[in-house]
Amino acid sequence: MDDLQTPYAVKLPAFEGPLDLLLHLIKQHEINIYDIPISLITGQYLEYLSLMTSLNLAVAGEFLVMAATLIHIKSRTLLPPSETNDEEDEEDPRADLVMRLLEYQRFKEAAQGFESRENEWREVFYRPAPHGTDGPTDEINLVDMSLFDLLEALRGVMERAPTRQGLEIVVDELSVQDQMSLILDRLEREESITFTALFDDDTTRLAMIVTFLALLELIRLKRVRILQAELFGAIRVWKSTNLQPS
Amino acid sequence: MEEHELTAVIEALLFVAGEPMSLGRLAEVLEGADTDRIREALDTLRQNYDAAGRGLQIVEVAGGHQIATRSECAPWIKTLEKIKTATRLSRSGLETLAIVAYKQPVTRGEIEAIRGVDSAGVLKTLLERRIIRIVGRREGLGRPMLYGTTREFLQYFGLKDLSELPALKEFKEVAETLPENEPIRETAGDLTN
Amino acid sequence: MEEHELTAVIEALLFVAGEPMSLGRLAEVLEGADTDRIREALDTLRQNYDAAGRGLQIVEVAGGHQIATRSECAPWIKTLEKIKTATRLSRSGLETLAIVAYKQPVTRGEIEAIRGVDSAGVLKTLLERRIIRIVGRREGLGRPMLYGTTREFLQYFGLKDLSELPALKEFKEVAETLPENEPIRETAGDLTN
Repeated sequence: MDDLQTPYAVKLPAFEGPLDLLLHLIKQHEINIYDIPISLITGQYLEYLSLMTSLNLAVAGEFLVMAATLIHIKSRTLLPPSETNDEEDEEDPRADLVMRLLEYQRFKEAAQGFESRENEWREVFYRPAPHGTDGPTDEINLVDMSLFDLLEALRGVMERAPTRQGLEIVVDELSVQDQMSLILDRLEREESITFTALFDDDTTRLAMIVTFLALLELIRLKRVRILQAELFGAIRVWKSTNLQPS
Repeated sequence: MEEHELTAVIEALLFVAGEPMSLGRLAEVLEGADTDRIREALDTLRQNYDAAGRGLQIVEVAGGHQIATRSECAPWIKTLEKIKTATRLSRSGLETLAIVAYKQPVTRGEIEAIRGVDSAGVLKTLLERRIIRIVGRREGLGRPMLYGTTREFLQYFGLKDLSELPALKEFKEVAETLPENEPIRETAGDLTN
Repeated sequence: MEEHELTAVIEALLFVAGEPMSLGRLAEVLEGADTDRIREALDTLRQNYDAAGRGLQIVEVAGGHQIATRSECAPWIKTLEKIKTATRLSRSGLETLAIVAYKQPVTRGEIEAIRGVDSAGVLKTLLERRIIRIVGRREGLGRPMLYGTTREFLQYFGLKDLSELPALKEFKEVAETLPENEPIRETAGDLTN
């Protein structure tokens, strides 16, 4: 019964990508990688893609791009030799592909080497935690700290604070406008401020200048008035409305 | 299993377990090896560890057996721990550092608003490690201190300057799991202006 | 300190460290003990650990020395339920890692050019497992992020340092090997295959 339900089993090896598939085909047909019979390989490649499609497997875009590349190379091999070009200048249309295959192949082989090392060292355990366990550890060595850790940490903290809006940084610019509203703000709470007290919060010369400009602006707009009760006495800043009740 | 093999396996088990292993537990792991033989192997192991020039010993605690350091070595172990803690950063430390790095100059209040927890201790640690520094004070009410990163910070991460910090949106290329409306919009480059 | 005392202290330090201890770090903890003497003591220790009936060994990984179990004991260690064996790296993971290891510092674009497939997801997994890390940015257009391997990488594969990586197989340039005077073009007949 089982045989009837599965009339044939298609063994479809998984490939890491089009290059991997091509290497497989090359090996399967015992082809010299430096002299690929392009039409044979193109045919085999397209056959594999249609097999994938018939099995409803998603064919990744990269496989289609490679199919187009193969067809293009094949078409170039069919063209008669160009007579205008020098024979020497003419490049084998397969050269690029062969280089890519060779380059990919050496890393594929290196990966196999890594795999056997992995198997060997997976049998070795350290204390307190065996090496290479998944998941972040609670503490991180400063030497091993990477930008990825920093970004991960930022992402984590931002995700945990989703509702807190207005996290944008207030750019530390000293604007006269801001200083003006700060002064008016203070005058809401205090009836009057001494001239010198206005500058209490200013740490830099620039800040003091901005405060002074803000004060001048407020006077010009008649929003505040400054009074000196006696000669050499304290200069006080009043809100205009306090002096001129409407 | 030969006696010396049994001893070897028990040694390895005590080493990785990191907690006292009782005879029963050992027998369980060794799939029914005879308890008497396990006891003998443990004795052999203990004797081996009692030889001169050993920094470790097999102690019997809390109903089990465990590998522990010898007390004579304690002063050096303490030194090591000190060095290790000085070079380690907790997860909260890393989080706080990330906020400082990307939002600098930033106040403690702003950091705490993001993290949702008190961050005075973490900031102190980061300051002591010289990864962050006080870069000034914010104008306005309370004039809170502003934190920023140091040159050491750049060195740790192999960065030439802050503009080299990858922005969260670039990170998105790598980690495509980020939510769409990321609250942080500025790139690090903007912050250095 | 006597030689056997030094050996003992080093053994205790390697036991508590839980990470590879470099000669430099050992010297730091041992407050200026001569590096040659430390090296000798380490050799003595290693020989002691190589005696029959030992379940532990001193391995040299990631630029340091560390106590580890012998692989023969692995089957029993794996039965301790709290011991998690690391998930194996996938084929794509190993492939990508190989490219990062040999070509570092390398950009995602370069990796994808070699593999011929999108590699963002694989890179993220490798980053999360701390086997690779972002090491900086490449100068030039787009300033893409550069990837490199970590200390965990060395530890995971039992490598002392990157120079221990086996040499990457070289291949001959295509131009040199292509049959010089043979017709490259195939006949139309071949196309019916």
